[in-house]
Amino acid sequence: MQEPLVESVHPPAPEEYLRAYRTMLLARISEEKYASLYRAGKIFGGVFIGRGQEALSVSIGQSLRRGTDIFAPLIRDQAGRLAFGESVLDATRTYLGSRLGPMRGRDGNVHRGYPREGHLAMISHLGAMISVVSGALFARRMRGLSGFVGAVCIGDGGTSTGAFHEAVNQAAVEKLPLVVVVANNQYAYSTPTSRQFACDDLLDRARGYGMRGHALDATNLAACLQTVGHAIDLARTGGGPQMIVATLLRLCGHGEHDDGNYIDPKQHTEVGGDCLPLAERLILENKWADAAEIEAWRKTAVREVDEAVATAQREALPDPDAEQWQAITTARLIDGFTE
Amino acid sequence: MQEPLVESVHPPAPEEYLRAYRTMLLARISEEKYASLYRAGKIFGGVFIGRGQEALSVSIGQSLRRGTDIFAPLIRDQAGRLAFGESVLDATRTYLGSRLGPMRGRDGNVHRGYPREGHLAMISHLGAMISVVSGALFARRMRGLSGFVGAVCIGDGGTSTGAFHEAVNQAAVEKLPLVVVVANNQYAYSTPTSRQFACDDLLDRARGYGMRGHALDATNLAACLQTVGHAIDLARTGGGPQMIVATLLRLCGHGEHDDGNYIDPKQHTEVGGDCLPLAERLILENKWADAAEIEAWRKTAVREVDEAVATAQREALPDPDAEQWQAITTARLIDGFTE
Amino acid sequence: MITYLEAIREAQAKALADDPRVFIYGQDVGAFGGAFKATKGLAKEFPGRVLDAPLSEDAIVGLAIGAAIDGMRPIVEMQFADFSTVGFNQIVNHAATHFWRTGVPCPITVRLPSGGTAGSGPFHSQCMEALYATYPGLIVMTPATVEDAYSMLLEAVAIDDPVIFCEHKYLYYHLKAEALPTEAMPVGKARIARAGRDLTVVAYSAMVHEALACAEELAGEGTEIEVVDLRTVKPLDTDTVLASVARTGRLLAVGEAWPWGGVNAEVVARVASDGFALLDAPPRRLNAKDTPVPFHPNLWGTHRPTARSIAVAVREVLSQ
Amino acid sequence: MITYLEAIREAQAKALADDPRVFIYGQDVGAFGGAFKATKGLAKEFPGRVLDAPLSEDAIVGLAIGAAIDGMRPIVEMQFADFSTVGFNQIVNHAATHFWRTGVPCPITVRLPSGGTAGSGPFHSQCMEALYATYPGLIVMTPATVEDAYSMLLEAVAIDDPVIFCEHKYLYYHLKAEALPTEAMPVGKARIARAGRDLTVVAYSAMVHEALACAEELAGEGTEIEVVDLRTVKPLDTDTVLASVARTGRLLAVGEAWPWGGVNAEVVARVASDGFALLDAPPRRLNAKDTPVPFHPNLWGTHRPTARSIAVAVREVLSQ
Ligand SMILES: Cc1ncc(C[n+]2csc(CCOP(=O)(O)OP(=O)(O)O)c2C)c(N)n1
Ligand SMILES: Cc1ncc(C[n+]2csc(CCOP(=O)(O)OP(=O)(O)O)c2C)c(N)n1
Ligand SMILES: [Mg+2]
Ligand SMILES: [Mg+2]
Repeated sequence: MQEPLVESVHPPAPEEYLRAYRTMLLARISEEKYASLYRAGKIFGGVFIGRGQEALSVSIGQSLRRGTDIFAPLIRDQAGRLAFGESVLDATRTYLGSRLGPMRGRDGNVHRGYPREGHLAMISHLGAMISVVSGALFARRMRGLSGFVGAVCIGDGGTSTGAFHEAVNQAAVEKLPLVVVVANNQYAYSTPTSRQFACDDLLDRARGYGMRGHALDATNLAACLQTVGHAIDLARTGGGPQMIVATLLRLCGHGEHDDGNYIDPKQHTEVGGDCLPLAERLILENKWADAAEIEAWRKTAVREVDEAVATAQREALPDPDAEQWQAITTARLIDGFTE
Repeated sequence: MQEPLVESVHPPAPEEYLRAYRTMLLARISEEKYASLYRAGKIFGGVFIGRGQEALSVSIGQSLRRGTDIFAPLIRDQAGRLAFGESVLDATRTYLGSRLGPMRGRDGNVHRGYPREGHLAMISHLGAMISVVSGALFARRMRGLSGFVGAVCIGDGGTSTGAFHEAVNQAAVEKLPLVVVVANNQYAYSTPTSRQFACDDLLDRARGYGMRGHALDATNLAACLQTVGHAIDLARTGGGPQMIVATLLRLCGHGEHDDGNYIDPKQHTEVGGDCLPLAERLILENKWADAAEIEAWRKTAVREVDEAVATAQREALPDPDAEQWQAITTARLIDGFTE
Repeated sequence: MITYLEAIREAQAKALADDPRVFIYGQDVGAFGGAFKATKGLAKEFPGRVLDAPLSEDAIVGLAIGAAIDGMRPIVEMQFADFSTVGFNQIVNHAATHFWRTGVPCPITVRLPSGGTAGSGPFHSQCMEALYATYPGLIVMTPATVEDAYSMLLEAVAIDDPVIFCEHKYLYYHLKAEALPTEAMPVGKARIARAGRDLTVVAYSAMVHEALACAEELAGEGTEIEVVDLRTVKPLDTDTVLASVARTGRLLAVGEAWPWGGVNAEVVARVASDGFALLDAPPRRLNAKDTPVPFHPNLWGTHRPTARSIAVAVREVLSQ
Repeated sequence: MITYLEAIREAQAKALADDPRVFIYGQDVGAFGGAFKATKGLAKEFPGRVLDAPLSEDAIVGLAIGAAIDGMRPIVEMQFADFSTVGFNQIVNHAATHFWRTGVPCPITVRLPSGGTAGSGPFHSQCMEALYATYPGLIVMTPATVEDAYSMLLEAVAIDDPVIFCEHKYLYYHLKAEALPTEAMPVGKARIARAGRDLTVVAYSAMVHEALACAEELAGEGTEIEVVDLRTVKPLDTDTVLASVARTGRLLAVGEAWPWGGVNAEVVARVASDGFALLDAPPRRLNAKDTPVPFHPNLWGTHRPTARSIAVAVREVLSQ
């Protein structure tokens, strides 16, 4: 086990950065759309968005390899999901309840997933996904595969769950190629970190598990790409499980039903940078693109989202009569009880 | 939060040391008795003993104040229980199923407790007692009391439970006067620490919770009395929760049904000192007592245990016909279902 | 007018005001007032007695248990009933067994925002009353009215045993009463929510209202069903149920929970055992379907029983 | 001669030998061979496939779920069924819902050493089958014979759904058979453990043997009871139960679990609903008492049903 890593940030390759930026843009725009559809009463269930968390999230999805790796996103990971290969259409279908969406109306919104593609479908109970990612990694190792890695997202609140502790400790014991990404966005719903934990730095926990820890300013896309990429590389090449503790502020309510008026304004000056305009500034400064190009990307993203919404809205909704009301797959063992 | 404490051990006051030693002796002798009764088929349920763990355990019980403090012992805390004021007779009654024992035959052996006296009755699920002790402390603080403290025992295995993590973190957030005593006796049943955690030192966890940590060689009674006493004092005087990580070896099987043949012999040389003869040696070296006195104490302890066994064996056993088969106290709300 | 949710808030305010041993502990229950606002304003009104907890259900319940053993009357709010699985062990193995094992009571109240609403999906919709009722040592309340939500919560806090208080999220805003009750039916007794001669529907929580809506509809066709509101599922008031079946000769047990086991099986089994001769037709059950609770309202509306599906089941029992 | 426990070991050995996707994970299951020796020698025979886990039930089940989703066939051993409360959330909310939500099966087998033995007390004696059977998405097996312990465990590992395998600790050493079976009854079908004309006792797991002992005793008095062994409690083979009740006209459901709800309530409710006309007397249930499982054998012997208390209940039903 080594000391927490504090890396000096040197900008990543422009293509990588621009790809990440465009995904962030798509995430932001799509989530703003879902939020407005929610306000219009067009979405059932809650809408939880990742505003301000896109740089961190995209870095995870983009550093992973679909087909090889496992990704367990949470509620604020629209950007990571898209970067890992989800289509905006499938995401949108889930929000709009299309029968063609991956969850077929059975589960909704942020609970979507594609387990066969390594994109797990979160359950709500926080902390529960970590050991499940470990299980998939364990399976792959047992089958003799190598070069794979898993990444799992958790919030500052989620670190207080017993499930988090059991799973992180287990991953360390098993030396699995797991990257645990803690997004410390200062709040768990309305609860500030002062009521969530009492340590000076969540990163101190890494040592207590025998894992390498990485600190990260999640408002900075370059830092995110570099640190997340590095941690994933370490895990992939036999470095064992890694823990990233990323600092940022949730730039929205807990969900779209919540105005977040309890957020301490001081937080905005201290950790509240918005990663999206910050990333844009770096692009312009480095002249990797000009304002016109960025505006064109934004328009493309808006169009893609609008098309996805239009398509999903035309699709059939779940039909209770066509639904297979059976929770197991072994047909002969379905309980004969019928009411 | 401060650095883990590594104190230089200076011997405690002789009276304190001798009192602790005599309790250790009583614990050792009574548990040897239970073990032999178990082998003779006279005890139902498992017998789990604290051989080698008496110095640590007694230091907890002796540093606490019955009537003021809370104590949640575990399966290897015969010494701590006795030091906290339990009678050998009540302990023995529980093992022998006497109806006059504190659990009245409803629960057995190590599960005994006297919650009204601050001596909690453990449930088997490891980790579960920690937050419960916190609750009692919380209650006392809310009622405006002060100067109280709670101590809770947990093993190396128990640190892997989600309950441990949630509760330790919670105690830190609430700044409760709680002392968490981790007895790292190298095994959880047959499982060595290498399959239990991957950190260099469990003490590293203290910092991750924002607690003060104390390392301790639990084969050394003087060190135990000093460090445990100090941690309890700190908690009592507003220092917040404390974590002690004590190193020792389980000098017996997991229970008396188990010969512990999986224990790595190397452990015996490395951490396997037996606290009881070690304590005796210090007494003799310091001339706090001579061999004859110690032998007299031993005889007294043997007599006390034999008397307790004889008494408990004469007492009535639980009687199903006299038993109140009701799990709630509000009589009018007992479920009318009768079969 | 006061809603079911407001009644829960008011009961907690009264409990806090009347008894210094009461405190509330749970995620976001403090200044924020809780995910559903069931503790709105209470942190301010009762400083230091309404506390935000970390995201740690096991430790939340554990702390409440320790405080209760030490003489307090904690109320725990689970953010959703579904998350109580994570605090399950402390509830069923610690709180529930404590009095029997040690003779020392453990008076905690665990509030579970329960049951389905449109779009809530598999993890924010569950009905967990039967899970807890199975365990010796727990009282399980399932209030269906504003009055019961208020008076039963007060009683839950007052009694010396651990209580699982299943409050239904669908009723939070939908259900309104003129005023808070000043008197209350005793806890442990079921209530005839509507009298009728043709068939007894036994229900609890939100399903009482589906049954009442069904009764209204069927009354138009000349069928008079009697609706029994169980109020508590443990203890379960077999006498009132049997007395009703004695009048009607027919039984339909309706519950929002899954079909295997649960309250409905218990009700039917009791009536079959103790009221066999009273039955003029086979007793029947109507439950949710045997799948997780679906997210989409199109599916959800079919998954759980409704006035309409109750009516179908009633007609079937009447035809036998 | 082979014991029930050895059959469980042999089934796991066969599963490991036949299918490279199988592995075993749990506390002390490796070199030590498990608290009950159900995995004795397997770590050595199948290197790297029988692994000791940390004291972390939630993560143990979670890891198994992830591996199962990824194509493996994990077997999880809980050290005692009672500790599965700590892994409860992963079982009921993750494993049980996964196929329905995503279409991807989650074939884990969770072995629960269940039920009471003398001196085991409140936390090492529990019967948790009903808890799991309530949840959609789980299969719950409760083998009562050496043959079933073997063949049903093989089937549990083979099928694509999550299985809760309730093996009874009381049967571990007590129950012996000549040899392992080469053929097996299909899983999901109940078995007539003893034929009789006067009354049907429905039982499962250890209670099958109490019922058989009772049948033996009553046969001496000229009463012939039929004993149905459910084998799985979810699915529950209503047809076989109904066919038996059709022959005898009388039903007594016997279970070691607590009285509120559970398998017995489900059995009685099904028979009352679907076989009402077959019953010549009210159906009855016999369960453990409604308290935690007592530690002392004097109390335990009265807490759970026995051949003797079953006989009392049988006579009561026959007298009606
Ligand atoms: C075990 C559990 N308890 C409670 C909840 C309800 N809940 C949903 S999100 C949330 C706050 C999560 O905070 P955090 O982990 O910091 O993530 P963030 O929302 O900030 O991204 C809570 C309490 C839950 N999902 N799971
Ligand atoms: C939650 C839970 N899982 C499993 C067990 C079974 N069990 C009882 S003692 C034990 C080992 C405990 O090891 P440790 O915590 O190191 O304490 P020690 O026995 O060494 O004192 C286990 C696994 C339990 N009691 N609780
Ligand atoms: Mg957060
Ligand atoms: Mg240990």
